[in-house]
Amino acid sequence: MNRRITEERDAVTIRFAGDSGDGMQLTGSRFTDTAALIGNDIATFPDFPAEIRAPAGSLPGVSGFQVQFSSRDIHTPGDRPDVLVAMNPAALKVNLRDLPEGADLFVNSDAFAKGNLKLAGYESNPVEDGSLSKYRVFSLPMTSLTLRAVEGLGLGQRSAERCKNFFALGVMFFLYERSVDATVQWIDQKFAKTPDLGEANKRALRAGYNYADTLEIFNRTYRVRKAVLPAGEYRSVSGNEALAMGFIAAARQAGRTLFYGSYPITPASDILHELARHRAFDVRTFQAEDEIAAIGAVIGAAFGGAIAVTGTSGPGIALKSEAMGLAVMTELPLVIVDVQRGGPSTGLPTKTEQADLLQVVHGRNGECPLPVLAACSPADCFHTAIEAVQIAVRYMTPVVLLSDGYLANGAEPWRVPNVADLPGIAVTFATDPHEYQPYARDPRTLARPWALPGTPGLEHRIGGLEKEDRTGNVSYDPENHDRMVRLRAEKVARVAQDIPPTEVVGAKSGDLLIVGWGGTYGAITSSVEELLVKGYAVGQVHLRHLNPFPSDLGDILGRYKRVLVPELNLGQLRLLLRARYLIEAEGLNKVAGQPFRVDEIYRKAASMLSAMQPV
Amino acid sequence: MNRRITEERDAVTIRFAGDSGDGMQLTGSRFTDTAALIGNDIATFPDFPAEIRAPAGSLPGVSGFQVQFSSRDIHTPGDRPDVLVAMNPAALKVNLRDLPEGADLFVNSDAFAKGNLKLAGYESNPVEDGSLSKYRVFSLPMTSLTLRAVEGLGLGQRSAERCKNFFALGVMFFLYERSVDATVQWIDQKFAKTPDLGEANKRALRAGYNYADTLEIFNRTYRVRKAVLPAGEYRSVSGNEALAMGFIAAARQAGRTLFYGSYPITPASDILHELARHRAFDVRTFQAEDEIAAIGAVIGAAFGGAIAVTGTSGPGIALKSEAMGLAVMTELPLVIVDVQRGGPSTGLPTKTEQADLLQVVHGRNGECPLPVLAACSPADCFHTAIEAVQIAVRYMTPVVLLSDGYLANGAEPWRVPNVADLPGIAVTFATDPHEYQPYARDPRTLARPWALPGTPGLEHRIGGLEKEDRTGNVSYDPENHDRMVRLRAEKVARVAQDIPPTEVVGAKSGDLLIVGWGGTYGAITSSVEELLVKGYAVGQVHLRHLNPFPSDLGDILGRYKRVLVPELNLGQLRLLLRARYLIEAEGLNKVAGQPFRVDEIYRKAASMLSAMQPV
Amino acid sequence: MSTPTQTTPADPNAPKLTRKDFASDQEVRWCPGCGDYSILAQVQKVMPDLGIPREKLVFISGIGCSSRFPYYMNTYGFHSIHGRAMTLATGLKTARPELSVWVVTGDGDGLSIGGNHFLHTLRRNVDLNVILFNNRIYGLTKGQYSPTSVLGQVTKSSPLGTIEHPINPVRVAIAAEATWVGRSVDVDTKHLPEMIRKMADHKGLSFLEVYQNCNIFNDGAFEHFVDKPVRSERMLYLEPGKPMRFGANNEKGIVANGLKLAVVSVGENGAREADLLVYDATDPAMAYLISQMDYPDFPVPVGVFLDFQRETYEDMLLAQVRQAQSKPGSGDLQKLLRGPQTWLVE
Amino acid sequence: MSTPTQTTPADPNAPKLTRKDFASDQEVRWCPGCGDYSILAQVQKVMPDLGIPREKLVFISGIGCSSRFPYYMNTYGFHSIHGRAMTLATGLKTARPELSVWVVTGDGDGLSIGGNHFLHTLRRNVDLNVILFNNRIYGLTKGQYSPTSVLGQVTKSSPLGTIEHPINPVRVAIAAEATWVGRSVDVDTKHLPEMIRKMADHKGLSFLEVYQNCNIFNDGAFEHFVDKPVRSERMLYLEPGKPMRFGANNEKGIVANGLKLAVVSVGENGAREADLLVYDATDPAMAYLISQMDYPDFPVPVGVFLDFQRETYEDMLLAQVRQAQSKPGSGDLQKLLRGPQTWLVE
Ligand SMILES: Cc1ncc(C[n+]2csc(CCOP(=O)(O)OP(=O)(O)O)c2C)c(N)n1
Ligand SMILES: Cc1ncc(C[n+]2csc(CCOP(=O)(O)OP(=O)(O)O)c2C)c(N)n1
Ligand code: SF4
Ligand code: SF4
Ligand SMILES: [Mg+2]
Ligand SMILES: [Mg+2]
Repeated sequence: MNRRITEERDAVTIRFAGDSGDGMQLTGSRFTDTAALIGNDIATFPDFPAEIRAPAGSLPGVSGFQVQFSSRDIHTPGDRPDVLVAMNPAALKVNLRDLPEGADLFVNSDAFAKGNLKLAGYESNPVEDGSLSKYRVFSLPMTSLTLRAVEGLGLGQRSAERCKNFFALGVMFFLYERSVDATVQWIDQKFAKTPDLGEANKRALRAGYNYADTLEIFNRTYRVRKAVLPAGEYRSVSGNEALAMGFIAAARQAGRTLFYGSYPITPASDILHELARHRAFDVRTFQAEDEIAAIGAVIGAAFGGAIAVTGTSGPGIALKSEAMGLAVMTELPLVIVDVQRGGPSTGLPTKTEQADLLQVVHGRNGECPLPVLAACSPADCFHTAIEAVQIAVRYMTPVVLLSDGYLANGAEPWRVPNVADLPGIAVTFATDPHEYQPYARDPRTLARPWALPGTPGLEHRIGGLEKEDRTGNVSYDPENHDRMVRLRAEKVARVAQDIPPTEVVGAKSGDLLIVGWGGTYGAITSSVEELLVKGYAVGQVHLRHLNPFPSDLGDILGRYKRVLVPELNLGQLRLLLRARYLIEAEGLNKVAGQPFRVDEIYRKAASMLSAMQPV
Repeated sequence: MNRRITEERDAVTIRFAGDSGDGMQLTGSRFTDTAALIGNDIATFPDFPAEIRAPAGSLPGVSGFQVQFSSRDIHTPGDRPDVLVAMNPAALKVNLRDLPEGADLFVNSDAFAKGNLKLAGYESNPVEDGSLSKYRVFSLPMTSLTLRAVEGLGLGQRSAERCKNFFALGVMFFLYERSVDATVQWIDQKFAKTPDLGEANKRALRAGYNYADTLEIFNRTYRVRKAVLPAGEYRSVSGNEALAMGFIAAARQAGRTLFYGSYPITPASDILHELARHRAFDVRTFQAEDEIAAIGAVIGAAFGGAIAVTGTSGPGIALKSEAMGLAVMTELPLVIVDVQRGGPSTGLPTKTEQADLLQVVHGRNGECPLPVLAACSPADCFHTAIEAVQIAVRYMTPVVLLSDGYLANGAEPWRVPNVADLPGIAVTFATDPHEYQPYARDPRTLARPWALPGTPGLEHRIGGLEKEDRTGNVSYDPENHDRMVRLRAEKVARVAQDIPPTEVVGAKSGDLLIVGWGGTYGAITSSVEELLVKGYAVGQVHLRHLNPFPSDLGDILGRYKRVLVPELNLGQLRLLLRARYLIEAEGLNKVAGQPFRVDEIYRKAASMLSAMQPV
Repeated sequence: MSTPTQTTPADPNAPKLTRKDFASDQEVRWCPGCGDYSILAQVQKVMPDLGIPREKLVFISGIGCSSRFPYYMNTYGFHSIHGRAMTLATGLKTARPELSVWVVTGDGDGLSIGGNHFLHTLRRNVDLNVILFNNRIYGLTKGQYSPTSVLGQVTKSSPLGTIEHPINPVRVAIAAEATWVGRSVDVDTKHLPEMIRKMADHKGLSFLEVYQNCNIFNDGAFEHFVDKPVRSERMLYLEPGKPMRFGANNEKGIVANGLKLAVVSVGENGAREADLLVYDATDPAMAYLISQMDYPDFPVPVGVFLDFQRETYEDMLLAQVRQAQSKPGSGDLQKLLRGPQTWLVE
Repeated sequence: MSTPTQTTPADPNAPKLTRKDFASDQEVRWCPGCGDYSILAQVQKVMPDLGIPREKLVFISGIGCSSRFPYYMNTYGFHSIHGRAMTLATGLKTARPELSVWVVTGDGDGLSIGGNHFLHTLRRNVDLNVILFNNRIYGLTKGQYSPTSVLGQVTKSSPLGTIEHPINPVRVAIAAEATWVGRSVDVDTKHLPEMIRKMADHKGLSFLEVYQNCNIFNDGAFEHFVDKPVRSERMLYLEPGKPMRFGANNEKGIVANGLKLAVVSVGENGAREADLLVYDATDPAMAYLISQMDYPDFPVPVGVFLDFQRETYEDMLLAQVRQAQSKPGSGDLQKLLRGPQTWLVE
C-alpha cells in the first residue's frame, strides 16, 4: 500500500481501556514489551479497579493500561493519551476526560449496543451522535471481526469473544509499524497447554493487523524510532519485581538467607508472589496470619541472623507500628517495605499516593527513630532495596523503604546490572565471649554487635524494656533512659555519614528549587527539563533519604529564592523540611489517587518563576 | 512538752520510700488526705517499679511516694524532699541522690542489717559510717517498736511487721502537728472485715505518734497552715479518677449511655477499674481481648449512638492506629485516651513521658487528621474529658485525649463542681428520611449527620473505602477523593472556631515565651512565677489544644524575642510549632521517665533571659 | 424467650416486606458466577420472614469480596476493616441490644487476621449472627491461600503448594464454646435459607460456615461433594435428635463404636435403623467427633452441629446495670463527684 | 528421628551441664511465693538432661509476669511484646531450624491478645515448645480477669464478677490441630519436669498448659484439686495407651458409655479394670471429650492429651528449598536479573 504515508513521531502515548474482563492489562503489556524490544524507551501506568471483576460494562469495572513509548529518554507514561482504545462505552465514558482534542479514538462498535450504553449512562450512542467530533474516531466492529477470524476452531462464544483484545493489539501493531512476531511467540509459550485458545488469539492478532493494513480509513502509519539509551542488555521491570530481586541480591551479597514475612495486601502482594517463586535462592517466604505476625516473625529471623524483610501497604504499617518499636529498642536489622496506596483507612486500595511519610517517620509510641528511604522509579526499587539492607545491617536498625502503587505496577526498561558489579554487603557477627556486651557500640556507627543464637558463650537476653547502656540489662534508671533515647536518635542521625552528596539537576542556585521524593520523580524531572529549556533558573533535588536528611540539604535549600515541594499528599515532606530548616517551602499537592501530570508541575513552577523573572 | 519549739513552714515536701511490699503508696496517701483535710494545698507523685513485688530489699523493688503540702497555692509535688523516710537501705540508696543538704532523714534502723545492706550494695552501714553527715539523720528501730506495739494481738510475725508503715506515719503526724483521727477512722472502715489487723495498724500509728512525742531527739515540730484556696467543697483527685468521672458526667450531660472499651495497660488500667464500678450510671465497660478489639467495639458503639471512649497507653495507641483511621473515614464520634508512659516499645511502663504527641498527630496511613487535646493537671482531666466528648459529637470525629503517668497517678485538691453548672452536651440525630444524606455536612462544623440504626428510613452503609461526597457511596473518582481529603482536613481545622482565646500568663510580650503542654504545667507555672518575681519579661502559654492549634497562637508567638518549649521528649511540640509558624523555637528536653523539676526549667529560662537583659 | 435484649418485632400491621425491599440501590460488584450471589439471594429471601423491621437490622463486615455484602443489603451496614467486624458488632450489640446484628466475613477476614476476635466473641456468646463465606482462598487480593486452603494447594503465594495444615472453622467454633454452630453450601438453595432462619432464631451467638465457590481463584473447591448428582451420596444433613442418615434414598447411615465412626447401609449386613448414631446438638464432644468426618471416607456433614442455651454477654451486662440501678440513691452524679471524702474551705 | 531441622545434639565429650548453668545473673523479680518460681526451677532442672548445648537454646516470651521468664535463663532469650512471642519464635525457627526454640507465655499474653498467633502457630506445627502459665488472671497489670478466669470471678476490672465464659486452653489447642498437648501444675515437682522432658522430645509443636498460682491477685485458684491431701482424688494423670485411673490407691477409674463419661470404683458394683477407658493420645476427639472433665463431677485431667506426628512447617519449607536447588542451573542470580526477556542496545 504505497499510497500510505509514514509519519515520524518521537513519542506516542496509547491507553487501552475496557472491562476488567477484557484483558487490557495483558494487551498493554504485550504492546509495551514489543516497543521495548525494538529499543524504544517506555513507561507504563496500569490503572484498575479494586474489585476483581465488577459487572461487565459497568463504570467501576473499567480497567486501563497506558503506555508511552518514544525515541528519546522519557520519565513518565505520558500526561494525556494520543490514542485511546475503548472496548466499550463505559471505558469511553471514564477515559474521555483525559483525551486531548484531535487524539485518535478507537472504539469497538459492537460493544456500543443499548445495554452497554445504558450501563455507562449514555442516552444516545456517542459514536453516532457527533459528540466525539473533537477526535479522530475509528469505529471498528472488533467483536464480530474477531468471531469471524476464530471461526472453525470450535470455541465457545464467550472464549471466542475473549480474543478481541488481541484484535485491537494487532491494529495498533500495524499502525505503529511493529511486527506481531514477539507476541506470537509469547502466545505459543503462554497457551502451550491450551493450543486452540492460543491459535484463536494468534488469528485475532493477525486479523487485526491485516484489517488495519487493508482498510482504507487508515491513510498513514506512524514510526517511533529506537531511543538512544546507554548501551547494554535491557529488560522491562516493574517496581515490585525490582524490589524482590533487590532483596534476593542483597541476601546473596551478604551471604545470608533471605526471610520475607508478609500478609497479602494490595499493592504489595506481588513482592510476596515473586519471592515465593525463588526457593532456589533459599528465599524463605512466610505468609503470616496478619501484619503483626509478619513483622514479629521477621524480628525473630533478624535475631537469628537472616536478611529479614517485611512488606505491606499503609494499613499494614499501622498494624506493624508497635512491633517496629520493638525492633528499634532491640536494635535488630530489618527492612519494612511500605508500598503506599490511597488512604486514609481502606481508602483506594488500587490507587497511588504518598501519604504515609509522616506515619513511618512519627507513627510509633515514644521516641522511636528509624531510617526512611524512598525509591523513585520502578528500576530504582532494586538499588533502594540493596541500600536499605546495607543500612540495616551496618547500623543495626530497622529501615523503612517507601514505594507506591504507581512504582509497584508501572514498568520501565532496565539495564540489567552485572552481578559482579553489585555492591558487597559486609555482615559481621560477635563471637568473642570475653569482650562481648549486647549493647556496646561501634564508635562510628553506634551499632551494637549482632550476636547470633548458636554462638557459644554469647548467651544473652534482649527485649522491649529500656536497656542499660552497654550491658543491655533491663534498667529503669532515669539518666540511663535519657542517654539511651539520645543514643538511639544519634545512631539514626549518623546514617547521614553514608549518604552521598545530594545531586542537584539544573541550576545549582537561583530562583526556584523543586524538591521531590518517591514516585513523582518522572513527572518532576520532565517538567524541570521543559523549564530549563525555557531558560528558567530552576533546580531539582529528588530525595531518596527522608530520615535522616542528607547533611548538605540545608545549604542547597538556602541557595534558592523559593522552594516548591510537589507531593501526592497534603504536604508531608514540606512539613518536615519547614520544621528542620525553617524555610518557607511551598507545596503542590494532589491527593486524587493518580500520579502527577507533567504539565501540572510545569504550570505551577512556571507561574512561581515568571512572577520572579519573566523569561 | 513546752520545751519544744514550733516552727512555721509554708511548704514541706516529704518522700516515703521502702519496699514494694512496705505499703509506701498507702502511707503517702494517708498523709496526703490528712493534709488536704486540714486545708493545705497538696500535690503528690507516686513512683513505683514495673514489677508487682520485686524481691524484698532489692534496688528495683523500691517504691516511693512524694507529697508536697503547703499554706500557699502550689503546682508540683516539690523538686527535692525536705524529709525522706527510708524504710530500708535500698530505699535510701535509690533516693539519697535527690536529697538536698540539711534535709531530715528518717531511717528504720532495724532494716539496716547485713543482708539488706548487701542487697542495696552498701559495704558498710551508711547510718553508722558517717556518710550521711550532710543530713539530719533520725535512726529509729521502727520494726521492733512496731512489733512491741502490736504484741498480744496474736498476729503472725509477718503481718505484725507489715504495720511498721503506720508507725512511720504516726511519727510524721506528730512532727507536722496532724491528728491521727482521720486515719483511725479510715482504718476502721478499711479493716472492718479484719478488725485485729485494723487494731494492730491503729496501735502502730499511735505508737509512732507517741514515740515521737516522748522522744527527746525531736526538739521541734512544724506547722504548715491551711492554704488560702477559693472557698468551696474540696476533694483530692487523681488524673485517672478525674477522667473516669469526666466521661460519666459527659454521657450524663449528653443523655446517652457511656461505652468504654479497653484492654488493660499501665498506667491507663485504673480508668477501666473506676468505670467498671459505676454500672449504676449505665456505664457499659468492655474489657476487650486486645487494643484493636477495644477500639473496634467503641466504633461500633459510636455507630449505635453511645458516648464511646477507649483508653490505653502508647503501645496500645500503636495497635489502634489502623482503626483510628476507620473512625476518621466513617466520621464517627469517639474519644481515644492515651495515658503516656516511657517508651519506645515496652519502655518504662510505670514512668511518665510526653513522647506520643507525634504518634497521635501523624501515626496513621493516609491523610488522617483528628483533634488532639491534652490535660495539664489531675483535676483538669475531668474538664478535658468533657471537652473531648463535646468536640467529638459536635464535629463527628474521633478525638485523642493525652494524659500521662504523672497526671494519672498524681493527686491534687479539687473543688467539686456543682452538677448544675456542668456544660450541656447537645447531640442531635438525623431522623428525616427525605433530606437525609450520610455525608451531607453542617455548614459551620462540616460534621456529617449522626443517623442511628433503628431509625426508620435512614438505612445506610458506611465503611473504610473512600466515600462519595454527600451520598457516602463508595467512590474511586479522583476529584472526589481529593475533595474528601481536604474536607476532612478542613473539618478538623474548624475545631479552632470553638477554642477560647489563648491565656497568656505573665508578660504579654517581651523576651521569652515558655510554651508547654500536658503534665509539665505545674513545673512550668512554678518556674514562671519565680521568674516573674525576679522581674524577667517572661510569658507562659500552656496548650490544651495540640491539633488544631488555637488561631491566635501565631500572633502570640510573634510577640516574644525567644520561645522555649520544655517537653518530656526530644522536641515533638517544638517540631510542630516550627513547621507551622517557622519560628526558631528552642527546646528543654528531658526523657528520663521523671517529671521536670521546677529548677530545671527555671535555670534554662533564666540563662536564656539573662543573656538578653541581665536583671 | 422475651428478654430485655430481645430484638423488637415488627409492627404486626405493617405491610410484610419482600425480598426486593432488602436489595440496596448499589450494583453488585462480584465476579459473574461467584457463589456470593447465591448467598446474598438467600439472605434477602429469608429476611422478610424474620419479622424484624428493616431499620433494626445491621450487617457488619470486614474486608474481602465476601465483606462487600453489607453494601447490597438495604439495611444499616458497616463495611469495617480487615478482620475486625466481630469487634464492631460486639460494641454495637452491647450498646444497642434491641438491634439484630449480623456479621459477614470470609475465611481470611474471619479466621486469619480476625481469628482472635472470632475466638473471644464466640466464647462471650454475644447475640450475633455470624456468616463465614469459606472459599478457601483470598479472593479480593487475587488468590493467595487462606487458613482453610488444603495442604499443598497451589496459589499465587504458594507456587510450590502450601505447607500449612488448614484449620476447620466448625472445630474452632466448637472449641470457642459457641452455642450455635452450623454449616451449609452456597448453591444449596433449600438448605441454606433454612440454616439462616435457624441461626436468626437462636438466642446467643450463632455461627454459620458456608462453603462458597470462588470461580476465579479456586473454582470447584467443593464440587466433588456439592455437585447435584453426587450431593446426596457425599453430604450428610445433620438434624438434632435424629439418626444420622444420608444417601440418594437415605439408605445409608453412620454408626459409632466408641469414638470410631463407620458408614453402614441400613438393612445390609445386619445394620439396623436403631444402630444409627442419633445426633445430639447439645454435646460439644459429639460435634467435635462428627466435625472430623470428611470426604472420601465419610460424607461431608452440614446442618446444625451445636444448638444450646447460655446467657448472652449483653444480658449479663444489663443485669448488672439494672441491679446497680435498683439500689436506692444510685446514679447520683453529685455524690460520685464528691467521692469518699471532702473538706470545706470557707 | 534425624531430620535436617533436628536440633544439633551436644558434643558428647563436653562436660554435662548442671541446673545452675542455666540460671542467669539477673535476680528473679517475681513476688515471693509466686508459682512462677517453681516452674523456673523445674525447667532449669530438666535442661541439662536434654543434651542440647546451651547456646542452641532460645527462650522467647511476650509480656506479663510469666513472660519475664527468659531473663532468668542463661540461654539466648527474647522478651518481646505483648502477645507476639509465637510470631518471633516462628521466624527464628524457620530461619534457624537447628535451634531449640521455647516459648513462655501467660493466659493473657498467649490467649487474649496473642490468641490468633496461638491458633495459627499450632496449626502450622512449627517445631516449638510452648509453655503457657495459666494463673487465670493478669498479674503484671495488677489483677484484671483473663480469658481463663472463671465466670463471675471478682477482679479489679470485674467488681461485680466477670460476665465472660472462659476458654479452655487445651481445647483450643486441640481445635488448632496441635500435635502434642499437655497439662501440668506448678507445684507438682514430679509431674511437671516429666512433661517438660516429653514436650522437648516431641518433634513438632508441643503445647503445655501449667496451672500456676498467683498468690497476690488470684491466690488458691487451683488449690481445691491441687493441694497435696486431695490431689490424688481430684486429679487424673493421663497416660497414652493406659486405662484412665486415679484415686489415693489408684482405685478409681473412668468409663465411657458412648460419649458419656462416668467415674467408677474398680471392683465396686461390677466395674472391672477392663471396662476402664484406655486413653488414646492420637485421637483429637478423645482428647476433646476428656478435656471436658472437671472438678467436682470428675477429676481434673493432667498429662498428655495429644501426641502424634505431622511434618513440621520448617521441614516442608526446607524440602521445597532443597527441591528447587536440586534443579540444574538453579540459583543463578544473573539469570534471575535478566528475567524472561531482554534486548540489547548497542
Ligand atoms: C490490614 C489489612 N491487611 C490486608 C488487607 C488486604 N486484604 C483485603 S481482603 C483480604 C483477604 C480476604 O480474604 P477472605 O476474607 O477470605 O475474603 P474473600 O475475598 O475470599 O471473600 C486481604 C488480605 C487489608 N485490606 N487490610
Ligand atoms: C500492647 C500491650 N497491651 C497491654 C499491655 C499491658 N499488659 C502487660 S502484661 C498484660 C497481661 C499479662 O497477663 P498474663 O499473660 O496472664 O501474664 P501474667 O502476668 O498473669 O503472668 C497486659 C495486659 C502491654 N504491655 N502491651
Ligand atoms: S474473586 Fe472469587 S470470591 Fe471474589 S468476587 Fe470473584 S469469584 Fe467471588
Ligand atoms: S503478680 Fe502474681 S503472677 Fe505476678 S509475680 Fe506476683 S504472684 Fe506471680
Ligand atoms: Mg476467602
Ligand atoms: Mg496470667
